[in-house]
Amino acid sequence: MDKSQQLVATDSMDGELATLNLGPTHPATHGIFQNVLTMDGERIQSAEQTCGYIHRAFEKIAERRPFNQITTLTDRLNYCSSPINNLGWDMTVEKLIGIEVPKRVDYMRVIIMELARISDHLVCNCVIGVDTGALTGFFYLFQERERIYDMFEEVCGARLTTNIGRIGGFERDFSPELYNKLNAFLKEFPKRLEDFENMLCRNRIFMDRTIDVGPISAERALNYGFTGPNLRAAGIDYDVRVMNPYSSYQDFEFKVPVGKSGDTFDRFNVRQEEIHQSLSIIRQALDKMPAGNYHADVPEFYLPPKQEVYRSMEALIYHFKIVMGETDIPSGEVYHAVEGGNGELGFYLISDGGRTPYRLHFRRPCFIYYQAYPEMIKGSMLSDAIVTMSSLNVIAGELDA
Amino acid sequence: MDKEILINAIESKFPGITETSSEPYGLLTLEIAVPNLKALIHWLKDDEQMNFIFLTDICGVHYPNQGNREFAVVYHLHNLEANFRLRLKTFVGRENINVPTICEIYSAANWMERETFDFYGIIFEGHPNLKRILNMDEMDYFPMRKEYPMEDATRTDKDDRFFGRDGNENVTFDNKKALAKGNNHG
Amino acid sequence: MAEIKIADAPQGLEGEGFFATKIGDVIGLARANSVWPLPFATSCCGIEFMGTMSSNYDMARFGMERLSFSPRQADLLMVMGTISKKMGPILRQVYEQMAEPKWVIAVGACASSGGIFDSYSVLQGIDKVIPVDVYVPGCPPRPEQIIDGVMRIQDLVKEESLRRRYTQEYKTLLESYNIK
Amino acid sequence: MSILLIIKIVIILIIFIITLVAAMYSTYMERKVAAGIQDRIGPDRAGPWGIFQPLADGGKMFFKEDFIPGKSEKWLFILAPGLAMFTACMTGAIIPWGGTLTLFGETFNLQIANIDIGILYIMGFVSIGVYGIMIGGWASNNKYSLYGAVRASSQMISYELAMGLAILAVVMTTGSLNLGDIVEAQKGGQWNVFYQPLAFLLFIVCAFAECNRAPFDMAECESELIGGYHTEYSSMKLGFFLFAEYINMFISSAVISVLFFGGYNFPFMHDLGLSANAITFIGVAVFFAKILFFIFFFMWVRWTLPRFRYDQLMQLGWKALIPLAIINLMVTGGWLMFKDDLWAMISKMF
Amino acid sequence: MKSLSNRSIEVSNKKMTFMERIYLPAVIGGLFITLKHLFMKGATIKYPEQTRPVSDVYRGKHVLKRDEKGAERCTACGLCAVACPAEAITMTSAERKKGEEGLYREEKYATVYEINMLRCIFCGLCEEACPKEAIFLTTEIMPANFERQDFIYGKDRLVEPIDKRVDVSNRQTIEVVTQKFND
Repeated sequence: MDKSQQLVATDSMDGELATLNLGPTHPATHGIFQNVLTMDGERIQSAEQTCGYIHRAFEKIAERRPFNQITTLTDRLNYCSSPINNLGWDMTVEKLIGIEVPKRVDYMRVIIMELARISDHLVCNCVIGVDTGALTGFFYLFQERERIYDMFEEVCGARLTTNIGRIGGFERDFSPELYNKLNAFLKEFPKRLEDFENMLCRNRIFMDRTIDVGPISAERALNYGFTGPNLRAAGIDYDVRVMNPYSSYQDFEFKVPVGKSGDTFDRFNVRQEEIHQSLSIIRQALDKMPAGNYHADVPEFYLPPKQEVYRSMEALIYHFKIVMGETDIPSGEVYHAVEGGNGELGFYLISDGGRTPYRLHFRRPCFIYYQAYPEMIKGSMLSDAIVTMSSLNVIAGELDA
Repeated sequence: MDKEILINAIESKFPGITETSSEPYGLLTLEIAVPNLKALIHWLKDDEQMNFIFLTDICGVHYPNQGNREFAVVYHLHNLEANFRLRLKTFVGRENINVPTICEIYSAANWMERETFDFYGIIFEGHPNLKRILNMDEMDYFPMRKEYPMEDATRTDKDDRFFGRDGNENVTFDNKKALAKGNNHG
Repeated sequence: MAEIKIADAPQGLEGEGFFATKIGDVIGLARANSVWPLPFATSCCGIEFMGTMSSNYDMARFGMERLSFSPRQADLLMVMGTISKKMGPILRQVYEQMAEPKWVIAVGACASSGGIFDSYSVLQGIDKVIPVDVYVPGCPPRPEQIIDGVMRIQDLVKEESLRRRYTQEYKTLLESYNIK
Repeated sequence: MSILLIIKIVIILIIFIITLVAAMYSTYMERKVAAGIQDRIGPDRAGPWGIFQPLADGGKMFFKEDFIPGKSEKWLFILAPGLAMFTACMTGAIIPWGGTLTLFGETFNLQIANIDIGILYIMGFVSIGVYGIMIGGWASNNKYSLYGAVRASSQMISYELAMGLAILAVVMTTGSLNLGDIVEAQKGGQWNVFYQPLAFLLFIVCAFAECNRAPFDMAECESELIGGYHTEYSSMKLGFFLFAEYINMFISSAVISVLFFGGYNFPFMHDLGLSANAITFIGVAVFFAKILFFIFFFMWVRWTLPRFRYDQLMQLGWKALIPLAIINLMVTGGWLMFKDDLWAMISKMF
Repeated sequence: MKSLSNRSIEVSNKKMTFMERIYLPAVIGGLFITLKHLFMKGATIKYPEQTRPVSDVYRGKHVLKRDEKGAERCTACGLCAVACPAEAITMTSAERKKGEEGLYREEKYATVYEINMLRCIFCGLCEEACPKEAIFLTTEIMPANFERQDFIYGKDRLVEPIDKRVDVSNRQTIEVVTQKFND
């Protein structure tokens, strides 16, 4: 920063500051955040944020929907990595009810969640590339993202808003086709990723654009409630997967990448390394995939197999009860956190035993850390502000709930 | 750190502060009266032993039939090094709906408190910028309170006959249930 | 939105005449192949839009790779994602800023009708604030569906008379939305 | 005399049309190159392989509502795109497009105006070129436009210096400011790029900056400034701005070819035993091939590199390019001054 | 702060070597990568001329199935409507009359069955909720359209044509398919 300050007058000529309205329809704000910047030439003096432009009242809707329908809501929280939200929600309900899922389900979930994490980080890093002006990397990596979509589609039938999990396990087992796709992906994706890295990571233009841009110290980041890659970029290796392992994450060997100073370059690199770590986790999960059922044996909560519904009366009654949401849910309150694409995604669920949650609060990492943005961009240039925003990976659905 | 040490430390530092304590699903939950809340959280963060440096979450809950304990504010704190989570709860009534802000302690609390205010109208005293965050400034009610409907009145493509939508959710469900039950023998 | 389908002006002396009609056809064809979109991408559908732009689907084939984030230069407003009531006025403002001729496509359930978000804060379909030409169902739609929607727009553009923007019907349509 | 006049007018018209068509199809080429680099297809639905795409864009733009923002400076707003287009087209006048042609007994150059200070003329018009952008950005009364305009003007001014100094080295080796002479001096594969590689590198970097092309597209960089200086422009005014950009690129490629790659010269051109006119025609074709390559290079770079930041761009211009250009100039000067002595010394030593 | 996970690695190297400082090697490297891609085969699928294969379980447009004899399977139980998070399904039921056995499989049937496709989020919960093998999602994608009311799909567009049956066996479990085979 000090270097560039030599070139730009630090005090404005006549004390006149401009107000610049960044967003909500600015290309870099993805149409949903507004930042009113006070500018001194190209330098940002202060920023004021407005959000809520796509507030959709998730929490209110969740109070009126039975547990299984809430999965469709969680899809749309962080839509870059919907499966993590879906499965996180399912695990929360399982925790509330006290369902033990088979090891196989855990491993299947790990594979799906890590794929989702890769797709999330891909979007973020591609967008950093796009916002620094290197569009081509976006096109290379989005082809790989399509393959992840194909795999999701193979499991659940949809690409983005997956609705992938069920309380107690999966809707169906992994198909052989999926394993083919997964193996092909594991083989070819690293090469593409390498292309992308070679184009950007050590290119001085890119490094100049990102190093010391939008930094945040570890202490401030913690105080601001940062989690996930953004916190790790600041040097703190907090990862829910390690600290409070869920879904058998304790069975896997992986490293937690950290950065030095929490700037854009660190965030980029941490995400990039996490992609590699996720790949390694997927490989391990594939190697160690245990035999067993793809869902827990909980007839009160997991829909009976269709062939029985069509025939047997008992199964039909269960089926009706589950779909109508008439099964007994224990009352109580539970907090469950998973490591989402952007950090600790928490579900705070209060149940009063009814068919819908009494209160469901989502701890949305984006919402919490985005408030640090004005502090991070103060004194930097307009271009920095944009790169910082994309490297924070603020997902609108998660921000505004 | 474990549960006993924590409770004892709190007891010795702030005697009688804990109204109730429980541990639903392995997460220690303490109920604290409003006046003591801020001092306690401050101490929990700054004390080297306690070291709750991370504020995970703040949210509100509405219990319409609880008189002067109608609204709850729930705090989730996290001691990262010991990996210990703590839930604090405090209750306020509709008349005296003030809770002290903890913005100075955790910067993260700023927006979380604004969100809680936006949803429930809980006033965080001393908050630097307590205004709506997600909803429009013009909104004249607090939408997450249980008495307000979820739906938007402007939806036109829904046939109310099928959903029994007179602002009463239960009718919907009963209608459908009746519809479904009649064919159970199928 | 019944007003969208407007018959061509009657041909004859006062009408567009033979020559003008031919020009109209050619320009319609040109317009159809050069629809510059303004992506108003707020949520999930925006990611699928990125997918549509990307190599596997390549929206550039339709002459659409130049995204114009400036409303002045855009021909097609693609509304992708939930539009809340807070966002509604902004969407409308963007629409008003666009230069004629302009078309609107509502991509996905949220933009078209609110989708699952039947809640106090969400606009139940953007056609409450701006006129919509084409709706694309899906939540989010596959890139194929988005392309399909774009091709419907192209059909519309090709057929549209050059004078449509001056017709009474069009003015009535805009007036019904209180625009201008 | 009248034949010469007619032929000049014909040449002017041909060059004007070629420039426009080249600019038009540069947009097409840009799309196709980008698509190729990005594993895509690019426009393919407007005519076979999408070749009517530029026509479609143009046709659309002509019939788009011409919007003038309410609070803008109306006349300047209208003037700006015209100025940008005008200056862009004017530069083509002194490019030697080919050698001499003998028709109807008259011999003439394939150049509109062979002026002795051709290089200064180019520099002059390039400097005026920024006025279009600046005026347009300022007149729009939009902050983003203004940022774009300010960035563009300071960038142009900074990079002109390095560009001028880089050209100076070439001028010193050739000893002429006349573009025709510079091309003639590079006959027989004696291309300047071999003698002045550093000057070439500096020049091409500056050319990118002068054309507002990535990685120096500060003035419009859409992820930051939406459209930069042309944010408020619609219809054919926008078309003029975009057109001017591509014409600039075309002319820059031509200038690069002229200054460093021998213009219409090609190796062994006089050993083939062809008639003078035939050589001229081949020369023109070769020249266009060179231009085409550089246009491609412009695009290739654009779709590969990230963009500089405004202050880094300035830093590069003032702290790296200008010193390098001066060093290059001094070394060139020293070499020209003492090369005879040096040769003498070397030959004495052995 | 001490390490929380004991397995962290630092991944940020901000020191530039001389070669990295002079821009050119990285620039040329990047140019070669993009050039390589210029000569690679593209990834584009030319929709609508070509279509990309979708998975067997893709959740697209709905279909109301008929049974083997051509009678509508739907019994208007309303479970799909209850299960729909978007409340996009509406139906009215009626008792089957004598002589209509060939038309409707169960004693009750839906006289009106409408799905608002603009509301629908294609989550597949209706398919999952159906106890009668009546409603399925298909791999056919939903087309775009001009008018809002065109998206209310009634029975005319949902029920499979009797001469053009829709095969959904790929989205059913093997058990269901074999069961039917044994019938």
